[in-house]
Amino acid sequence: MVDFTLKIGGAAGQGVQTVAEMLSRVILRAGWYVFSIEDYQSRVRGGHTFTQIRFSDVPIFAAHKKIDLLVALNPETYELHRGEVVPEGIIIGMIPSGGDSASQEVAIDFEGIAEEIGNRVFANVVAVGSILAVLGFDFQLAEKYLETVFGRKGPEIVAKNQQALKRGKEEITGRLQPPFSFENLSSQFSSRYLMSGNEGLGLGALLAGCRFYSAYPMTPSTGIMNFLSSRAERYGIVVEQAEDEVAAINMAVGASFAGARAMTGTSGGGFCLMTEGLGLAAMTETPIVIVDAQRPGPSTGLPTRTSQGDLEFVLHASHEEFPRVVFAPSDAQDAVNKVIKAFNLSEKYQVPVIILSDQYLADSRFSYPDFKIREAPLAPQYLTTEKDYQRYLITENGISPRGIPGEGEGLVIADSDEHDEAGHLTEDLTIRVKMHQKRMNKLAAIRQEVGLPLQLSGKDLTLIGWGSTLGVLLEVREVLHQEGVEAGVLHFTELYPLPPRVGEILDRSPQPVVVEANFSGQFARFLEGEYRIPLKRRINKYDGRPFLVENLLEQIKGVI
Amino acid sequence: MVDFTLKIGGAAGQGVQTVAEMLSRVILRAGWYVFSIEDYQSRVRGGHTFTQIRFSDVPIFAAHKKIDLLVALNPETYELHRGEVVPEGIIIGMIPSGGDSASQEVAIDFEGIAEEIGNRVFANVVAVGSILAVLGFDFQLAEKYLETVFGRKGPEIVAKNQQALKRGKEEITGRLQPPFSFENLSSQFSSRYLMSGNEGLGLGALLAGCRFYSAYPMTPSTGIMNFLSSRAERYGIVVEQAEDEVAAINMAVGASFAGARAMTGTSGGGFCLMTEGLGLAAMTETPIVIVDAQRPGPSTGLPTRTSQGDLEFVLHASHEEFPRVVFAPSDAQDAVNKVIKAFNLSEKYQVPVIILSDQYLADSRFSYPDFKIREAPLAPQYLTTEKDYQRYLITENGISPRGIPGEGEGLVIADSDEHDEAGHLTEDLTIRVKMHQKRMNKLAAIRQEVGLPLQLSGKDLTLIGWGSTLGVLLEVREVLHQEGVEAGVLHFTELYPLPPRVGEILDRSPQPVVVEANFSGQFARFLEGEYRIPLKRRINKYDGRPFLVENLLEQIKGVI
Amino acid sequence: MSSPFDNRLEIAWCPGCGNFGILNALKRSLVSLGLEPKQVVMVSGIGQAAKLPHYLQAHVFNGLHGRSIPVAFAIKTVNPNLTVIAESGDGCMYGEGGNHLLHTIRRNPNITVIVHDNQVYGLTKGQASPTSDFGFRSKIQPWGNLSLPFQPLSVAIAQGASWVARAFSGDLEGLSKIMQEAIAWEGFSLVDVLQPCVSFNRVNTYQWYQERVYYLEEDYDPTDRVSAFSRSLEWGDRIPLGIFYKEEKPTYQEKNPVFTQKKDLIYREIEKKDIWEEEKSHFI
Amino acid sequence: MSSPFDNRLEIAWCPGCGNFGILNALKRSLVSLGLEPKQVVMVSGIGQAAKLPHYLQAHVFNGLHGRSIPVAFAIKTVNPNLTVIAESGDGCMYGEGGNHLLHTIRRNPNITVIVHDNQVYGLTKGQASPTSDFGFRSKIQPWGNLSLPFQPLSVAIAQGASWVARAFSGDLEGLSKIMQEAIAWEGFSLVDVLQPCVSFNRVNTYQWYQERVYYLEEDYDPTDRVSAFSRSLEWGDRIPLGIFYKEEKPTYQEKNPVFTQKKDLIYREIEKKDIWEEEKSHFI
Ligand SMILES: Cc1ncc(C[n+]2csc(CCOP(=O)(O)OP(=O)(O)O)c2C)c(N)n1
Ligand SMILES: Cc1ncc(C[n+]2csc(CCOP(=O)(O)OP(=O)(O)O)c2C)c(N)n1
Ligand code: SF4
Ligand code: SF4
Ligand SMILES: [Mg+2]
Ligand SMILES: [Mg+2]
Repeated sequence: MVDFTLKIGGAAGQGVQTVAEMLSRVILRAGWYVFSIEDYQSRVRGGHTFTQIRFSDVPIFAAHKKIDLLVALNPETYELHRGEVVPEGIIIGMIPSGGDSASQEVAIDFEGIAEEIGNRVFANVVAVGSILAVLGFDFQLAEKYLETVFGRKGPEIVAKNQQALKRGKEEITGRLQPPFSFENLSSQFSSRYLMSGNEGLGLGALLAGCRFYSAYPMTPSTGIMNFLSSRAERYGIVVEQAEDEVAAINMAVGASFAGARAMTGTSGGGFCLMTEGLGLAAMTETPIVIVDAQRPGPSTGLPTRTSQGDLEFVLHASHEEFPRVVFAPSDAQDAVNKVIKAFNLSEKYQVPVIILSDQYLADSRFSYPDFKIREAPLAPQYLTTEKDYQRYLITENGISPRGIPGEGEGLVIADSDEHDEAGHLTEDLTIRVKMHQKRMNKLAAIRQEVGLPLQLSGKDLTLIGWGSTLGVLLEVREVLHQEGVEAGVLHFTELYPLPPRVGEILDRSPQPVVVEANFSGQFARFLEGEYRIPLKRRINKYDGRPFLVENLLEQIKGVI
Repeated sequence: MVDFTLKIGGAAGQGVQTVAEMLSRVILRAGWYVFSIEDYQSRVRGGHTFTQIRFSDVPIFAAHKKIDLLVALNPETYELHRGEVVPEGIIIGMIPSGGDSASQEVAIDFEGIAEEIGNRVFANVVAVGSILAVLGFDFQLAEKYLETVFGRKGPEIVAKNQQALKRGKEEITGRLQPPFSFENLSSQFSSRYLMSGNEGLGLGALLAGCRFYSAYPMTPSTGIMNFLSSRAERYGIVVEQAEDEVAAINMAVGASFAGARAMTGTSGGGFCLMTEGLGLAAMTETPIVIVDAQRPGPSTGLPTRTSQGDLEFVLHASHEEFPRVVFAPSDAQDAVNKVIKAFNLSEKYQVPVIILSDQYLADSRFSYPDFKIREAPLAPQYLTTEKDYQRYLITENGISPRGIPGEGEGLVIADSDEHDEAGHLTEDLTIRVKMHQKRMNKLAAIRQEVGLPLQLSGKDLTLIGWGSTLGVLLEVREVLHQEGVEAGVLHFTELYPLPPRVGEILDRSPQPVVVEANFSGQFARFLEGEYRIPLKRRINKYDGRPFLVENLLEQIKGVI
Repeated sequence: MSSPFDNRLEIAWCPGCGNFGILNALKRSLVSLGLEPKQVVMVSGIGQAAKLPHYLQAHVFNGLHGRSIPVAFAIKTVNPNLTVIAESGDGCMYGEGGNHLLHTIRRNPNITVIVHDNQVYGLTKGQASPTSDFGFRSKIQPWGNLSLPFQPLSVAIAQGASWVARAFSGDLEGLSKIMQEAIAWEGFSLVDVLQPCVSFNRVNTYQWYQERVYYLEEDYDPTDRVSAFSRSLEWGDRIPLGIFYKEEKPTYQEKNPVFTQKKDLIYREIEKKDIWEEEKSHFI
Repeated sequence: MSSPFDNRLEIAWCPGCGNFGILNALKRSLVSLGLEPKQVVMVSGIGQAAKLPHYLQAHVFNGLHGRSIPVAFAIKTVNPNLTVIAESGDGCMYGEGGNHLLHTIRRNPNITVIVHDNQVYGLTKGQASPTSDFGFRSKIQPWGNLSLPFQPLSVAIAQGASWVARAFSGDLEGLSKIMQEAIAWEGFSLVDVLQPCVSFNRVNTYQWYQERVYYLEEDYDPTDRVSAFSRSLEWGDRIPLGIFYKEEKPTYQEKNPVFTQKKDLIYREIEKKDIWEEEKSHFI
């Protein structure tokens, strides 16, 4: 099995992400599996940023700590990361004079070369050329890539880029005993898929029939809006930048009331401002999907880092009680499916659904041999109303048939106050009790539709996790297996309401260890409360960085 | 033991509360204990509203269902409530012709009589006259009361009012075999105290040294602002009506940063809008006290009714994690003390403290033989800064000495981003970890300062409750005792963090029954999670009305 | 005068309240415009004014305090066939919801915003509202309101609102006419309605208004932004009513390419088979 | 030129950013006013502009996106001895925080609000801000911004702000002068600073501004509200800079009876023994 990690680092604005994008795409098209993570600061230029790309001939869904190839777009990258490079590893790029790493080093001035070609913008392609050369990849795919990307800018630009690619390659030739020669795994373009979490969330909305997305920019959720905006005209989606998050969620609720599938996305601070609107959706029984892309807090915290710290907040957000659904996708493909399912449940039960993302999920890119879209969007559930239509009819299953204004003869009356069946505000306490029961009772039916956690057995211990940590848990399980430890995995992506039988599953899970990216073990506490079983072994990380395979392994060994 | 309940009902705007205020005061001054509850709709005129006043020669802290005297300021009151009157009870006021109640009835047209005196405004005093006559109270105290209240409007107005009082009395004389003749329990003005929950919360703030109160009006919290405004000029408190709740909490945080003890108050919907500011206070470690006066939701819900539905929300409100304190006072006197303690803990630990009130607590009036102010305000905890002052110095106990701008030579730098010891924003992940630990570790120290729940033993069952339900739990316990059932009470007013040893207390509590005013038993769930013991017996009420003694008794019998 | 917009819900306003005039005028203008209840969506916030939608026949979204405008914007956007009116109190629209007013003006959706401007918080019992006069006394401002009044017309004109008017709830005729024109206007229209609150506003009474209000002159030119601004500042002994400003501008619907490309109502086009087939190539 | 306000934190702005000009001008004006760092409180929100307080010596409250103004208001109220400046980006002040601007103007606290108006959301990478030109393209507005720009000066003048100016970060001299006057002004002052964003705003560049900006004439009368409004609408080929409007009005401190009665700083008077003794009688 091939398993290679390269890290490209530089200052913000230098093009780390451009290099990574091109490289990932080329490696992917050569038939490899790719997994990448992004690390950046809350600034636009300068500072330090990196992308870490791992590729393999088997599917991979986690990041490693050890680096095989370090690409330094600036000298700072060398200083910061050379310690992570394995002894047999290679470092290329802006190496301060007389680099002292134990690894093989090739100093290359990407920008200098680019200037020779005519413009500093070519530096990124020069870097790609060098990297591909180090790896021993065939250059055809890269050339093709440049053609498609720069084709519409004219043949001259394409030629210049191809020249840059070549120059990058030449910097390596002869200067390095190339230890690698990764081949194309398939002779033609493969059908591997590469997708970031944010793209997955956006694509899910697209496929679910989302017609209205209103949001206020906030890292790390903004990518969802970028994605949907890029598709808005083609598919007829209104994407509106709201003046604040309060407007964003109220717009989404209004749009849904009028018949459009609606979503909004934000991060914790923005979600705070949406909590009143969340209750509005619940009380008016208006379907809505909300993405909360977590980052470390409290408050502004570390705006570009990752966290799983909002779980308890979204479980209880907004005053008083109402049914809701909370999902936390594990990866891009799961994100697509979870968002479709979110829209479906929201539409069917007329409840708000919250999707917990995080910076790690949002910005990471996942690759798949085949892309499985398991969920199908539900047909619209609103009816054509009759004259005497009652929006909040009390029915046996708690679901009042939903009408929308303009479709039928009836009037649709929705109210954030407690209301009667017609929708008019009431202070009748008997009606209040019935309405509150009607709403709350939906939870039992929803519970039947929630998927069970992923269960992999292991007699020695059970790794319990949720959301974006799936990949690292699976890989850690494998490593432990090789070391003779049989670790089970119990991983949740559908968090609330929990489906029936989870208690039993927990009961027969040996030595549970709950792994999550927050201080106090919110998911562990949640399970403890639901099932009254102690979950004292916990691994918590709250430095804003994702779990890396090696670190997590160590921590697990520390608690078992 | 005397135990008498009277209910005064009418349309909003008719003066129910004026009658109740005067009556309570007079009965109190006659040496009796008084407990009253308010029930009103979300409107200004019309509809239906009532006040229920209970008095006794022993302290009382709960309301009964059965009415001894019904005072109908309008015919609707008669229709709505005559069924609640005990057989030996009396009904006076606007009785529709040919009232058919089994009780003794005296039809009196209070407004008609008032008009005879010269103005409809006297109707309320006429009613008071009649009521006092029914009860057989001496009129001296009432006359005195009128003198103090109307004295500054001149002797003529006083005389008119006294005439109204007399006319009210005359309506009873001879028309009713007065079954009651309650005497003054002391010959001079007694020193009983009468205070509403909102007054208690406001007074607590006053005594704690609150110097800045910013809020946006929202029932049932507005009374706190009314109280503080009435004292603002006298004691030098800035009371500012904010443009919205977001501004309200940010103002309070700013005021506290600058050195003033600051508080804000709202209800659930407004609290939603404050959650981001709550996190800001936590991250900047700025002391602040927030009152959330609960009412039934979700969303606008029943704006003038009561609920205990926000517990889980306030426990987890705002994204990510930080230490906080949550109190829920049981009555007016407790409110005074809890608010002082809230300010003290907030100041000492530089954490936000949330006070959970509810409409029942806010609007009810409690009487005391003596008023015990147990908590003393902490002296200001800020220091005079030195030149190299560091706001977020990492210290052993997690508390960084607090400076405020302008007091000393140092600069005070606060940041909602993760920050270094100086207060400047940082992306250094090692500092992040230290700062997050520093903040979170304060929780352990706070836990040591939290009071234990009130524990009353009882071998047959244990009534568990929190906040405003204390009075009714205590009374129900007594009634059960009389019926041969030994019920214990375990009542919490300091909810989070829970003090050490609660687990043990729970363990030895026989047959726990958790009583709370919400749908799903949030406090029960909270205890289940913390101590992993099942609390399956629950009594939940969510119709917006407070627990009444008789109803609760019945419900308890239903679960044991 | 009965109308298809009448309904029978008990009205919870105080007898004599200026809200009744607004309700009547609104029903009248809807009838005049030949609209049917099922074509009209009333969106409101929370407050006394915000109860209005329940008192007529129409679709209703009675949402959160301060948040009617974003909801109305979205409803109109999703279904442009509907006539969408956001209405609420001055506290709701100018206080809690001030930011939405500011920014929705910039989008110019074809909705009408009607503000019941009683210069007080009615439902919460009498606190100063954004438009309360300086010095207005209440339980929480016993020393009198310290803020200068919010200037709804001036601000709307400053923001470039496409249609701005002030009316008085005591003049049914004039109010109906203004409302009718506001609703018919293609673009964002704001009607600030002076509305006596008989329970809590003892300053700005019917009489107070009646002694001061007058209509802008016949020859007043509502297309001049600067003079509109200048007239909007007039307040005190004389308070002008009428249409202060109008300027035709493309509506949100006209500007958004989604609507120029899609002809049916956007929400109807849910079933996009094969989106994934179209999308696939982007992820390879 | 070194000043007591210099500090050594690494500046995270892009090279060439207009923010540098604002920082330099601010330090200069603080020096000119004879202020010391410990007398100055800088309050900001979140964004590129909002990082500024960390780059000079002063007290800092770097709070939430959009919420600097209420914080600044409260700090000034609690301690009137401090010079309090709220500064942040256009998105922060006019977008998320629009409502606070509107209502704080009404209170007229003696604070200064400085807006780094780069007509774009910088920190979140280039979305349209409230002041972006109509048609401004970004990743989330590939079809171009559909909203008309927010009018900060016109709105502030409409609301009756006591002091309103526009400046340009490319003119250190002019900017410093305006800032200095703004800070010295007794009452609410707003400075909208045109600030090129070299990374995301390719439309409103240094050159674009330089070709258009000019100072209001020497004989321009900043006390006439209507002409101030009229000039505030000027935008396009020519963009006026300078003090558009000023009007002396009592500040919040002067209006609030708490301050006329209490002489010391309110927060210092915590120990009120015997309040309970004074209060008791109300509850008997
Ligand atoms: C978020 C939030 N804050 C506060 C309230 C309480 N509240 C209800 S109505 C109202 C003010 C009503 O004033 P206005 O909007 O002028 O309407 P009016 O009653 O005068 O018609 C307030 C503050 C609320 N419902 N929601
Ligand atoms: C409640 C909330 N919403 C969104 C954000 C994300 N955010 C940070 S800065 C910013 C915009 C910055 O634009 P601007 O205020 O114009 O400042 P600039 O970066 O252009 O100087 C946004 C949307 C946030 N921090 N908080
Ligand atoms: S309180 Fe005022 S606004 Fe509300 S209904 Fe009564 S009179 Fe009208
Ligand atoms: S992104 Fe723009 S505003 Fe922000 S620092 Fe860079 S140039 Fe300046
Ligand atoms: Mg009002
Ligand atoms: Mg900006």
